[in-house]
Amino acid sequence: MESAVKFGVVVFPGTWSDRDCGWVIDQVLGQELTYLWHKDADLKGCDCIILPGGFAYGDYLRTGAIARFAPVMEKVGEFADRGGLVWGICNGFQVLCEAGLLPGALIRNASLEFRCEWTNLAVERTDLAFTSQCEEREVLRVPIAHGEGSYFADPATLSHLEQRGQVVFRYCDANGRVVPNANPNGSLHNIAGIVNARGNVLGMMPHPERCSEAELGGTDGLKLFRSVAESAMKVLVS
Amino acid sequence: MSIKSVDERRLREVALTPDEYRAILEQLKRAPNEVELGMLGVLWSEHCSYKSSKALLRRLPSSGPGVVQGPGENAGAVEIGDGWAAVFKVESHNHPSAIEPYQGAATGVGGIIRDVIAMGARPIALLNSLRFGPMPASSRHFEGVVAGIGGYGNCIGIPTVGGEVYFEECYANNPLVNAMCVGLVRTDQLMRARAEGTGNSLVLVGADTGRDGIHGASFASLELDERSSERRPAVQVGNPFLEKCLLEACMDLSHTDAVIAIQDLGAAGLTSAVAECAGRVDGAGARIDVARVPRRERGMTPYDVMLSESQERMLVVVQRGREREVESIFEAWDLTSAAIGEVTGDGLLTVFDGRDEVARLPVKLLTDGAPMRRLVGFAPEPPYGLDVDALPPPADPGASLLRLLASPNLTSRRGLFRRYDHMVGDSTVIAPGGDAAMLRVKGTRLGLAMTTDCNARYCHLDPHLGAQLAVAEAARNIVATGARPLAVTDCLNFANPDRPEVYWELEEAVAGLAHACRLLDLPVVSGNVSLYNDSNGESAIYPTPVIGMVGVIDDYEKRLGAGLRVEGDFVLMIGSTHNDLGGSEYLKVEHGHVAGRPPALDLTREKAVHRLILAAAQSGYLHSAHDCAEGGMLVGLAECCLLGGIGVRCPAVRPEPPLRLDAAFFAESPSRFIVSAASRAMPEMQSLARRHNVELSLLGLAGGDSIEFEGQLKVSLAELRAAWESMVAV
Amino acid sequence: MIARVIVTPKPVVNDPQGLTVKQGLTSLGFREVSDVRIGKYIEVNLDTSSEHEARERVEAMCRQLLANHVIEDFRFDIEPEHKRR
Amino acid sequence: MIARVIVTPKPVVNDPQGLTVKQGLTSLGFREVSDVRIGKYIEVNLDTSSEHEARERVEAMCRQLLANHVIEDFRFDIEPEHKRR
Ligand SMILES: Nc1ncnc2c1ncn2[C@@H]1O[C@H](COP(=O)(O)OP(=O)(O)O)[C@@H](O)[C@H]1O
Ligand SMILES: [Mg+2]
Repeated sequence: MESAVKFGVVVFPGTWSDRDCGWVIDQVLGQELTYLWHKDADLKGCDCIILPGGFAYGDYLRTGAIARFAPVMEKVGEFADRGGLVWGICNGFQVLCEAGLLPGALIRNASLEFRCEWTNLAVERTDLAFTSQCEEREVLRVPIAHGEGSYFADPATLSHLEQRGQVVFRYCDANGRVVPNANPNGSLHNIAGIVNARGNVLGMMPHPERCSEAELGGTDGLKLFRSVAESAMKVLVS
Repeated sequence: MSIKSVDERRLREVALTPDEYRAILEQLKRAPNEVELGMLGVLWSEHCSYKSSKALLRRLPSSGPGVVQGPGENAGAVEIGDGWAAVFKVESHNHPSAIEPYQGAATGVGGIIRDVIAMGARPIALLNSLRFGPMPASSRHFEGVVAGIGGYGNCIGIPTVGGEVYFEECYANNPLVNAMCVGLVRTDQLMRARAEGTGNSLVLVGADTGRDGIHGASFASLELDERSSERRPAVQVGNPFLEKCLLEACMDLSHTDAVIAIQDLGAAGLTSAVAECAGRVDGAGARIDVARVPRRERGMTPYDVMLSESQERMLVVVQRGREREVESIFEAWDLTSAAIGEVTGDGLLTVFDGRDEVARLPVKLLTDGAPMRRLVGFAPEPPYGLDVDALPPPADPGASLLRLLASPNLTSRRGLFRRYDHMVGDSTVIAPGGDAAMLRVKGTRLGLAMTTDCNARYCHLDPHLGAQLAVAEAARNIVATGARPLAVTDCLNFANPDRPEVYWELEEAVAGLAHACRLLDLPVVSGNVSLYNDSNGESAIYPTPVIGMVGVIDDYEKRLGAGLRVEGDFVLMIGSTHNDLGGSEYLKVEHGHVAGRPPALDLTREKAVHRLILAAAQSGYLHSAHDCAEGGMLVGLAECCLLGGIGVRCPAVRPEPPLRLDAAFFAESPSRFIVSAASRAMPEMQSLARRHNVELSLLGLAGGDSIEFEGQLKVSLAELRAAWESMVAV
Repeated sequence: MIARVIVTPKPVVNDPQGLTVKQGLTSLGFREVSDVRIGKYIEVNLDTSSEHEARERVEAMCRQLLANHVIEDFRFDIEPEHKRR
Repeated sequence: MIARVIVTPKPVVNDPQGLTVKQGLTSLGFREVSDVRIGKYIEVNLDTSSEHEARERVEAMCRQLLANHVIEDFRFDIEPEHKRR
C-alpha cells in the first residue's frame, strides 16, 4: 500500500491496550504504526492518534485524571483542534473526558463491579471517519472491560449531545433495541461512545481491538480500524 | 554459649525453636546479633526453608525432555515449540488473605507475577484456586478475595483466564488463595536468578521500602490464633500500577546484556532475595548497605529494612560498570533504583548500615542451614463409611440435576470471571467457562492451554488417590481443548503437619502426586507449600494439593470448546462409568454425606482416553469435548448444552448391572469425556476407540431446547440455565 | 501546612457506592440511616509558611487535579500546624 | 443528624494512591507538596434525635462496615442540623 495510514498509539505508564491496538494496526490491518510515549512532545506525523485502554497512573484518584497532564496530551489537544483524528478507547475515553476534549465523565459502574464481557453496540453515526465502513443502525458485537464506564453528563450537556447527534454507539440487545437490560454499566441513555461536535474526536468504552480476528470471538472491531484507514487515506490522497 | 543468651520471647517473635537456635550457635560458633537473628528467623521459617516438606518434595518427578527449568528457581519452564518456553508457578497467599482478603489476594497475585518476570518471561495469564467456607457467612472473605484478584490483575493488564472456587465448611476460618502465573520467553533468553561474578552490582528497584509485613514469612508458618490481630500492621498494600511499570522496565532490560540476573523480593524481602540469589552460585556472597535502600518511612532500622516485605520490588544483578545503562531504563519508567551492594566471592552475606557492619552470615547457613524437621505420619481411621446399597434411587433425576447445577460448587462461574479482565493481550482463544483456558502464542500457530484443579473432598477421603485424581482431572481439562498436557506446578495446602494425621495426609498426597505425574509423563517444575492452615489447632482444612498444569496444541485452529456446536451431532460418552458415588457432589447435595471411597483411577486407562481424544481432535472428527467430572454425566451433559445453547435428546439410560441408575447419571468416574461429532465421523470415531481400547457409547443427538432422556427426565435449557447461573448474582 | 480536602459527588450524580453502603448498614441493623454519600478525603502536606498562599495553591490543585467539576464538588480547610487530628 | 466520617489509611500502611497523586501534583508544578494521603469521606444521614446515641451508632458503623480496621483509621463528627456545609 503506497500511502499507508500512520497510526500513533499513546503509551502512558499503566496503559495495557497499546500492544493490542498495535497488533491489530500492524499485523491484522497492515498499516503503519508508531508508539507515542507519554513524555513525547511530538506526534511524529501520525494521521490518527489512539489513546488506548489501561489504568494510566493506576487510575488513582480518578480514571484519566493524572494522564491528561502528560506532555503528549498537549499535542493531542492541538492536533484535535486542527481536525486530526483522535480515538480514545476505554481508558482513552476517560482521559479525553478529563482533558475536556469530550464532554461528560465516566463514573463507577452501577454494579460497582468491573465487567469484562461481550456487549452489542448500535451504531448511530456512519458518516464519521471512525465508522464509515459500518452500516446505518448496524449492531456490532464488541467486548467491554472496565470498572468505571458509566457515562455521565449534566442534563443540558446530554440533550445537547443528543440534539447534535454526537452519540455514536449505544449499548443495545442483539436485535439493536436500546433497552435497560443491555446496559452493562448504568451509562445515561445507554451511551457507549460519543464524538465531539466536529466529528474528529471519538471516545468509546468498548474494545474494538479485542474483536478484530475470528479466533478472538469476532471481527466487528476491525470495521472501525478499517474505517479510519480508508478515510484517512482519502484525506491523504485528496 | 548457651540458649540463655536470648530470651524465649524473642525466639518466638522470630519463630525459631530453641533447637533451631542451638543449631545456629553450633554452625555460627557465636551468638547471632539482633539483625542476624531476624534474618535467620525468616529464612528458616517453614515458608522459606520448607523444613517440613523438602524431603517429601524430592519424590516428585521434575525432569523430562521438555523441561528447561525445574524446581529451585523462581518459576519452572518447559519448551512448547517454535523456540518458546512457558514459565509458570503457583503460590499460596492463604494467611494474608484470611486477615485482609482484598490486599492478601491482590499481593498474592502481584507476588507470583514477579516470580515469572524474574525468569525473563513476559507474564501472559493468571489463574487462581480458591476455597471458602459456605456462603453467605464467608462473604467477607469471598468478596474481598475476588475483588483483590481482579483489582490487581485488571489494573496490571494480565488476563485472569482460569481458576476454581469451592465452598466447604472446613475453609470457613482458613480460606485458601492460590495464584498462578504463566509467562512466555524465548528459550534462549530464559534468565536464572544467580548472583554470578564477583564485583557485579546489586541494584534494588521499584517501591520504596516501608515497614510492611515484617515477619510475614514467619506469620505464614504459624496457625492463625487470636494473636494474629496483633500482627496486623504487617498487612501489605499492593500497587499494581507500580508493578506494571516494573514489568515493562524488566522487559526492556532484555535489550541490554548488562543484566546478569533478576530476583523478585517476596517473603522475607531483601534478606531472602540476596541470600537466594547468592545461594544459587557456589561460593558466592554479597555485601549490601541498607543505608542505600530508598525508604518510605523515617526511622527504619537495619532490621526493618532487611525484613520488610514491601511489595513491587526487584533485585537486579548488573555487570560492574554498567549500572547507568540499567538505571536509565528504570528512569524511563519513573522507577527509583539504587545500587545497594555487590556480589562477593566469600560466601557471606554481609550487611552494612553506612560504615557499620550490622550482620555477617554465611549464605549457606541462611539458605540451607535450617535443620530439616523429621515428622511422623500416622494414618487416621479412614472416613469412608458409605453403604451405597442403602442409598435410595433418585426419585426424580431431573430435579436432582437442577439441584446439583444450583449447588455452590457447580454453578456457572460467569459472575466471577466477568469481574476479571480475561481478554487483555488479544491472545485468549478459549475464554474461561469451559475446561482449560487457551492462549495463542502470537506469531505462531501454538496454543497454550492452562488450568488449576483439585477436588479436596477426594483428598480428604483418600489423600493418595485424591492427589492422583487432581492430576488426572487437570490433564483431562487440558486434553478437552485438544492440547497435550506438558507439565505441572503444585501448591500443597495442608493443616498443621506437627499433627501426625496431617503429616500422613501430606506424605500420601505427595506420593499420589508423584505417582500420577510419573505415569502421565508430567514433570513437576515448580510449586509451593502452605502449611498450618488451621485455626487454634481446630477446623483443619481438607488436604488441598492444587494442581496447575499447562499443555500445548500445535495449531490452535484445531482447539475444541466444551459446548455443543451443531444440531444433529452425535453426543458421545468416552470412557466407562462405575458405581463411583463416593465423595461425589450428588452424595453431598442429595444425601448430605461427604463419605465413601473416591472414584478408582486407572492411570493407564486415563492415558489411553487422552490419546484417543487428542487423535480425534487432531483429525478434526470432534466438534466439542468436555471433561466429565463433578456432578457426573448429567451435569457434564447439561454444561455442554448450556455452553453451546443446544439441547440433547437421548434414549432412556438402561445401566447394565451392577451399574446403578443413580451412578449412571451422577457418578464421578474419572477418565471420561463427553464429546460431539458429526454422524459421518462416527465410523472413524468407532475405529479410533477400538484402536485405543476405550469405550465409546452414544448418549444422544444434539438438538432442541431441553435435555431429554426418554421417559426418565426432560428439563428445559431455560430451567437449567436459571439453576446454573444462580451464583451470577452473588 | 496541612490541607484537608473533601471531594464529594455532586448531588445530581448517581452514587451507587453510597447506595450499596446504605443497604449494607441497613442490613446490619442500622435502620436509622436514611442516606449515605461517599466521597474522597485527601490530605496534602505543603511546605509553605503562608496560609493565604497555601489556600490559593490548594484551590488550584483541586481545580486542576483533585476534583472533576463535571461530577464533583470540593471543599477544604487548612491548618498551619502539622498536627494530625 | 448528619455524621461526617473520614477514613484514612493507617500511617504505616502503604498508600499507593497518595504516592501517585503526590507525583502528579509535583509534575504539575506544585513542588511544595511534601506528602499526600488519600482516604474516604462518608456522609451518613441518621434519623435520630440524640447526638449521644448517634455518636455510638456511627462508631459501631465504622467498626463494622465503614472502615477496615486492619489497614484504616477513622474519625467522625456529628452535626445535629441537617445542613450541608
Ligand atoms: N510443592 C512443590 N512442588 C514443586 N516445587 C516446589 C514445591 N514447593 C516449592 N517448590 C519449589 O521450591 C522453590 C522455592 O519456592 P518458594 O520459596 O515458593 O519460591 P519463591 O521464593 O520464588 O516464591 C521454587 O523453585 C519452587 O518452585
Ligand atoms: Mg521468587
